[in-house]
Amino acid sequence: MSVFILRRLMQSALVMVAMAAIVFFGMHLVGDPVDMFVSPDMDQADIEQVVRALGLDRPILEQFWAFVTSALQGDLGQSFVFGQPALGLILERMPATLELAFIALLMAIVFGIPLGLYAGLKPDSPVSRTIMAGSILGFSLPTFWVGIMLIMVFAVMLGWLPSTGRGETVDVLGVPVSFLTLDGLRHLILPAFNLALLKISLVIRLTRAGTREVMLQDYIKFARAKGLGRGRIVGVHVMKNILIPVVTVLGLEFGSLIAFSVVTETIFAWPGMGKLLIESIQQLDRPVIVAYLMMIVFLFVVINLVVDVLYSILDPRVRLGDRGA
Amino acid sequence: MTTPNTQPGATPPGGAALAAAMPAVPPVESPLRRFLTDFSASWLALLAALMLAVIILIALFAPWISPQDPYDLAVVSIFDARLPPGSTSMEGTTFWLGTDGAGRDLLSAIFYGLRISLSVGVMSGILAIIVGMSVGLAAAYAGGRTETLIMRVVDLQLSLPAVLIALILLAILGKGVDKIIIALVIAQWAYYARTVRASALVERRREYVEAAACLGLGHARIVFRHILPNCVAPLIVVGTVQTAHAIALEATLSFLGVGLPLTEPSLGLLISNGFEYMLSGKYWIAVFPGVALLLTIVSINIVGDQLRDVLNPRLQK
Amino acid sequence: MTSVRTPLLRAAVAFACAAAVSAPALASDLRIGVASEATSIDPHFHNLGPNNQVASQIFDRLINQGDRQQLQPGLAVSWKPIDNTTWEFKLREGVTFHDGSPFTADDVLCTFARAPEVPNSPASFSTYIKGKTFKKVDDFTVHVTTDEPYPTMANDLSVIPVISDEVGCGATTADFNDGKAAMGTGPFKFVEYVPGDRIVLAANEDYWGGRPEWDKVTIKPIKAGPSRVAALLAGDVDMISGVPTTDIGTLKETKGIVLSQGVSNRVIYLHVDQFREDSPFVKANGGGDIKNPLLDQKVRLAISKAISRELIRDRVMEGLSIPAGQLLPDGFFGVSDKLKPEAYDPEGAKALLAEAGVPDGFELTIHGPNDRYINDAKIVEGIAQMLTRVGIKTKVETMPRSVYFKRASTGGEGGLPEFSLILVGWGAGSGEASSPLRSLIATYDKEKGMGAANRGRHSDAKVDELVEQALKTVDDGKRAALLAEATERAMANLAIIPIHYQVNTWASREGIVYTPRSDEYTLAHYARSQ
Amino acid sequence: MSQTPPVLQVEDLRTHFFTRAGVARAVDGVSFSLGRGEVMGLVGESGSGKTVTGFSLLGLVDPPGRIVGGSIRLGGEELIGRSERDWQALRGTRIAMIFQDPMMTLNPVLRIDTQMIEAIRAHAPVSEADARERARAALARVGIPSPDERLAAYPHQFSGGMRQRVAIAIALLNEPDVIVADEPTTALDVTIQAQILYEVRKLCAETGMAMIWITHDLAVVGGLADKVAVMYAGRIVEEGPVDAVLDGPLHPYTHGLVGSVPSQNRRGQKLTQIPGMAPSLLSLPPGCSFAPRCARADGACTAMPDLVAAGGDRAMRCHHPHQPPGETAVRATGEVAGETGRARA
Repeated sequence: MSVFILRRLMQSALVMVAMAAIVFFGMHLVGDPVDMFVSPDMDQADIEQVVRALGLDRPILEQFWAFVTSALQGDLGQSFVFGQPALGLILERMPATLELAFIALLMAIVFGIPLGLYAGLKPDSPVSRTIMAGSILGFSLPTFWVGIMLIMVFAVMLGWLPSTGRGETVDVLGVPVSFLTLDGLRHLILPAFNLALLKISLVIRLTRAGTREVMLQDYIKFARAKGLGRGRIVGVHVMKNILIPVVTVLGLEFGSLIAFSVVTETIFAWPGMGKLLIESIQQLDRPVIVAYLMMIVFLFVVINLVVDVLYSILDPRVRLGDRGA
Repeated sequence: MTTPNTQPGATPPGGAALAAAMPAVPPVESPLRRFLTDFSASWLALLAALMLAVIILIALFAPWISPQDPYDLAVVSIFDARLPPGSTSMEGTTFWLGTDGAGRDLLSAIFYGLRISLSVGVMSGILAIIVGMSVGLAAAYAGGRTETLIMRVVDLQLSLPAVLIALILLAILGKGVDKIIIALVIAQWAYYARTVRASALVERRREYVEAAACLGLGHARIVFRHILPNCVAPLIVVGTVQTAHAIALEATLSFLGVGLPLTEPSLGLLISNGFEYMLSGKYWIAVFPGVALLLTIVSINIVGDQLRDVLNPRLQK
Repeated sequence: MTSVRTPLLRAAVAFACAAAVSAPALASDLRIGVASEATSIDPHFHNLGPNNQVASQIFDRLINQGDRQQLQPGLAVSWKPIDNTTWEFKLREGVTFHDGSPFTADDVLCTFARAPEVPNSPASFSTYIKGKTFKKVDDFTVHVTTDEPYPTMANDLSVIPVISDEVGCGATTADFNDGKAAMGTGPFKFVEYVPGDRIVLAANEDYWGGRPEWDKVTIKPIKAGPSRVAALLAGDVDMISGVPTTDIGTLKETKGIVLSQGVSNRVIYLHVDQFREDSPFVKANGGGDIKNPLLDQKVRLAISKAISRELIRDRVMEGLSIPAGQLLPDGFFGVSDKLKPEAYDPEGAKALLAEAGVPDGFELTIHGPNDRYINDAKIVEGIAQMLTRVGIKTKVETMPRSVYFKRASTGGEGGLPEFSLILVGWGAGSGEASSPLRSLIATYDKEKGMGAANRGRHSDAKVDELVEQALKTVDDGKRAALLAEATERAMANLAIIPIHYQVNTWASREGIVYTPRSDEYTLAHYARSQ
Repeated sequence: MSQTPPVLQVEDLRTHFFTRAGVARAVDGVSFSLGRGEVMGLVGESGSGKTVTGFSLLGLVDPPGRIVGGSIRLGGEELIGRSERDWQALRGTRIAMIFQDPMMTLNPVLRIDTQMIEAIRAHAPVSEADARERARAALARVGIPSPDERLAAYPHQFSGGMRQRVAIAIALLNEPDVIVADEPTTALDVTIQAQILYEVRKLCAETGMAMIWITHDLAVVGGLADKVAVMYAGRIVEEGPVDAVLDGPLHPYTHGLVGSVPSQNRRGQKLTQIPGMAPSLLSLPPGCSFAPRCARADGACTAMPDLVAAGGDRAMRCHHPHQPPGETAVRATGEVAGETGRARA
C-alpha cells in the first residue's frame, strides 16, 4: 500500500513539473504582464525598471530554472499582482472554495441519491419522469446562466437570500468557515446550489441507473425471498451497491467542482481561489496560475487516494494494491 | 411481431426472472430495425431526435434561411441595436426576435450561432474521437507497459477538469474557433480513449479475436474489422454526451471571456453577451439564444440518454 | 423604440424596491459594491485605480484631488514655488494618525523615500518622485527641489498617499494587509481586509476635515456587472460603482434607486499606424499589398468623419458618453476651447478617401480589447460597421486585455506595435492635458521618457517642442495655453482619433447621493445621506 | 404419504404477464400438492413457466406479471389475495427459495453474517448474538467448514458450491415448511452437484421440509424427487411418482425428454430429440401447445386436452398418450417408489 501511494506521489510530482513547464512557457508566449500593470503615466525607463524588478528581463529558461530551484524549496514565487507569495494567496482563499465545494458535494448527495433512488425504483411513474427531465435540464443549463437566475429569483425578487459575498465567518482551527453562522449559511446556499446543480443531476442519473441495475439482480430477489422489508432492501442491499459508483464518481467530480467554482465564484463574488485564478489569468499573473495548477494537481492526487481508499472500504472485492500495480 | 422481453420500456424490475421464464424467440428483425423500434419506444426521445434534426438542418442551411448575414458589418448596424422582437430596421427588414447589442438580427445570429456551436461541438467531438480512439485502441491492443503508460496519462488527464484545461489552454492559445476546438479536443480525448479501451479490452479477450489472430490475420485487420466495430456503440453514447458537454463548455468559456471572437458569435457567446442584459428588461437578447442553446443541449442529451438505454446490453436482458 | 418588459422583470423590479426600502442597513453603515478589487492595503504597492481608491480613504495626500481632480489642500495647507527649481509645502498642523501619533514633516520625507522602493511592486510611484529631492525645513515645512523647473509638482504629489514614519515606513506590504501598518490620517480607519471578499473601514472620529458621516464602510468587490446590480437590488449593498450601461435604463425606473453620473477623465480614442509604409493589417481591396493609406492625414480625417460619435453614444453607450474632440473633457487643465468633436459626415469621408487616392477604400482590421473599457468591444464593432459603410472594409478582432496590450505595444516585428488601427483609452491621472500629450502624442523617445504609450508612433517635432516647453513652464496660464496649442496641432493632424469621454455611473439606494468623480474612484466620504 | 394433509396445495394457479405485445400466460392453470417431507421435481424447458411458478409460490411475481387466479394453500391457509406485508412475513419463514446462480444470489458487498442475521431478525425479535449463533449452526449444517470464520467473509471469498451451500443455509435458517429450489445445482460442477443433492435430500428427511426442485434435468429429478411434474408452455402436461413417469412417460413431450437423456440403462440406444423450439407464450397455438412439435398430433389436438388421471397417482394432458406400460408396471413403480422412499428415510 505504501508502495502504491509512493508511486502515485511520484507520478503526480512528474505531472506537476510538466504542468508548471507548459504553463510557464505558455504564459510567456501570451503576453507581457507588465503591460497590464503599469500605470499610464509611467515612462519607458519606469516600465523597464518594473520588468527588471519582476525578473522578466531574463531569458525564459533562466526564469524557469529559478522557478524550479526555488519551488524545490517550497517557494512557488511571488504574485506579480499582489506581491505576496503565490502559494500563500492560494492557501488563503482555499478554505472558501473547499467549503463551497464540500457543501455542493453534500447537496449533490442529499438531493441526488434519494431522487435517483426514487426514479430508479419507479422508473415509469410521472414523478420519476419529472425528476429525470429535471436532471437533464440540470445537466444542460450552463452554470453561469443558472447562477444569475438564482440571484434574480432568490435575492432580487424574493429577497430571501443574499446575492453575493461570503458573509460572516468563524474560525475553526484557524480556518475561517461560514457554515457555522446563520449569516454565513445564508450566503452559502445559492452559490453552493449553483455549483451543485450539475452534480445533483449526475448523482440522480448515476443512482437511478445503479438502482435499476441492482434491482434486477438476483440477490435483490433473494433478499425478498428471505422476507426482508422494502426498507431494508433499498436502504442496505441497494444503497450499498449504488454507493460504490456514486462515491467513486463524486470523489473524482470533486475536482471538477473546484474547477467550476471559477464560474460560480465570479458570479457570486465568492472569495475563493477560483475567482483568484480567473483574475490571475486575466492579468497574466503567471506565478499564481502556475502555483494554482500545481496545487490543483496535488489536491487531485490526494482526492484520488481518498477515493481509492473509500472504494476499497465500500467494495470488499477491491483491495488497494490491485489498482496501483 | 416483437418480442416483449427486448423492449426496454417493458423491462420490468423482475426482468431477469421474466426473461428466464420467457421462451427464446428467434430474432426476426435486423439490428437496425430493432434499434429504431427500441429508440422510438420513448416519445420524448423521438421528439428530441426530431428537434435535433431540425436544429442540424438550421445549422447547415443557416446562410440560406437567415434574414440577415449577421457577420457582414456592412449590413449590421448599431443603429438597430437592442430592438425588441418584431421591430423593423431602417432598411425595412423585420427582426422577429429583436436585435442584440451590436444590432444583429437575433434570429439570424441564433441560426449562425447554432452553426458555430454545433460545428465546434461536432468538430471537437470527431477529432477527440479520432485521437481518443487511436490511443485507446493502441493501449488495448499493445497491452503491457505501453498500455499502463497510456492509461496513466489518460487517468491524469481525466482527473483534471475539462473546463480548467480549456481555460488554461485558451489563455495560452488566444481566441478563435480553431483554438477552442483544439482546447476542447485536448480537454476531451481522454474520455474516448478510456471508453474505447474498455470496449476493446472486452472484445480482445473474446474467442473470435483470438481465433482471428490464430488464423494469422494482420493486426490492422483484427483491429479494424473485429475490435473497432464493437466499440462503436459505447462511442456513440459517449460521443453524444460529450458533444453536448462541449457546446456547454464553449458557452462557459465564452462567458469567462476566453471563448470565441465577438463578431462571429456562437450561441454561448450570444448568451454570455445577453447575460449583461439579464436585468435590463431587454429580455430577448438573453432569453432567445438561451432557449436555443437549451433546446440543442437538451435534445442531444435526451437522444444520448435513449441511445445509452437502447445500446446498453446490461439493461437489455 | 418601446421598452418591452416581461412580467418577471417587472416583478423583479417591484420586489427589488420593496427589498431596497424595507431592508436598509443602519443609517450610518455604508456597503459599497465595487467592480475591481484592491490588491493590497499598502498604498505604495501598486499605482492602480482600485488600490488608490482604498488608499484615498485611509490615507491623505499632501494635496488631495477633488471630484474633478482639482487640487485641494490635503496634508499640505499651501504650496508654491519659491524659486525656479524649489517648491515649498506648508504642512497642516494638529493632524494625528489613526494611532494617535502626530503628523509631521518626517512622515512626508519617509513616505517619499519608501514609495518608489516597495519590493515586488508591479508599478511603483517612482515616476512621480524621481528627480525630486525632499528636505525638511521644520516640522511643518518641506522643500522639494528639482534640476529643472517643474510645474506639475503639485499634480505629482497629489497621487502619493502619506504614511506614518513610526509604523508605516519600515513596514512590508504584508504588514499593511494585516492592518499593523495601515495607519493613515484619512477619514476612515482600517478595520479588516479579507482578500477577495471585503475591506472594512471605520470612521476616523478625529479627522481634520471633520468626522465622516459613515461609522462603518464595507467595500465588497463584485466583479460581474449583473451580480453587482443584483446585489444593489437585493439590498446587500447600498451603493455600487461601474453600473453597466445596459442596466442604467432599468435602474433609472426603479423606485428606491438613484443614479449619479459624471464624466470621466478617460478618453476613448483610436491610435493609427503612422510609421509604417507597409502596415500589417491594411490591405488593398482583395487582399493585395498597399502603401499604408493611414499615413495620409486625409484618410485619418475620413475615418474620423465616418464615425458617428452620437450613434455610438446613443446605441452602444446608452447615452453615457460625451463625443470627444480632444484629449480631455472641457474644464480640465490645458484643454483647448476651440476643438469640437468631428461631425458625422460619411459623404465627406468618401470624398476625402477619393482625394487621398483610395476612392474605393481598402481593407483593414481594427483591434480592440474586450474587457478593459466600458463596452469596448461593442464600440470597436460599431466603428467597423461605420467604416465599412464608407468603403473601408473593416474586420474586427477583439481580445482580452492580457493579450491585447502586449501585442498593441510590442507585438509586431522588432518589438514595434503590431496593429494598424486600435481602440485604446487614456485616463489622465494628474487631471492635466500634459499627461496624454506626453504619453500618447509626443514622439516615442526612450531617452526623454516621452511617448511611452504612443502606439501609433505619430511624430510631430512642433508638438514635441510645445509639450516640452509646457512641462517646464511653471506659470499656470502660460502652461495651459501651450498645452492647448499642442493639442490643437495634434488634433488637426489626427495624431489620434478621439471617440468619446466615458461617463461613469454609480447607483445607490434612495437616501444616498454620490458625488461622481472624474477619476472614477468610489470613495465613501463622497457619498452622503440625504 | 398421501394420507397426511398436504403442506402445500396449489390449484389452478394462473400467472400472466401483461406486456405491450400481449398477454403471456406464463403459468396457466397449474395444480399440484405437496406433503410433508416430500420432494417434487418440476421439470420443463426454459420458458415453460416453471420458474414463474416458483416465484408465484412466494408472491415474488413483479409487474408486468401478476397472479390472476387460482389458489395456493400453505398449511391450509390461502395465500392468494394476501397483502404484501403478509407475504413478506411468510417468505423465509414458511416458504423459502434457493436460486439458480449461486454467484448472483448473495449480495457481493455485504458480509455473510449480515445477510444471514437479517434474514432471522426480519421475522423474529432475536438478539444479534442469538441470530449469529443460529447462522453459525445453519452454516455448519450445510457442511461449511469453520463456520465462525466464514461468517465474517464476503461472498466473493467463497467458491460457487460454497455459495450455494450458504444460500441453502439461509433458506433453512427459519426452518420453512416448503423450499422452492430453482435449478440450484445447474451452475455447479457435477461432483459438487452430487454432494449438494445428497445433503438436500438428507435435510428434507431430517426436518420434514417439503421441497419443489425446479430443473430441466431429468437425471437430477430421478435421483432426488419423490414425484415429478412436467411443465410445457405454462401448463403441467404430466405428473406422477418419479420412477413411474421416468420409466413409462405417457405424454409425448415427457417421452421426448426422457428419450433425450443419456443413461446407462439405455447405452447404445439412439438419443431422441424433440424437434422445433419452445413456442412463444404470446403466440400459443390453439389447443395442445405441444401439437406443432408432436409426431402424434392430429386434428383432435386443436382442442386443449384436459389433465386426466392415468392411474397410480399419475395424470397427463394428451389426446394421444404413449401406451401406459400396464398395470403391473404401475404397481411395480409404486413399489419402487415406496422402497426408495423407505431407503431414503
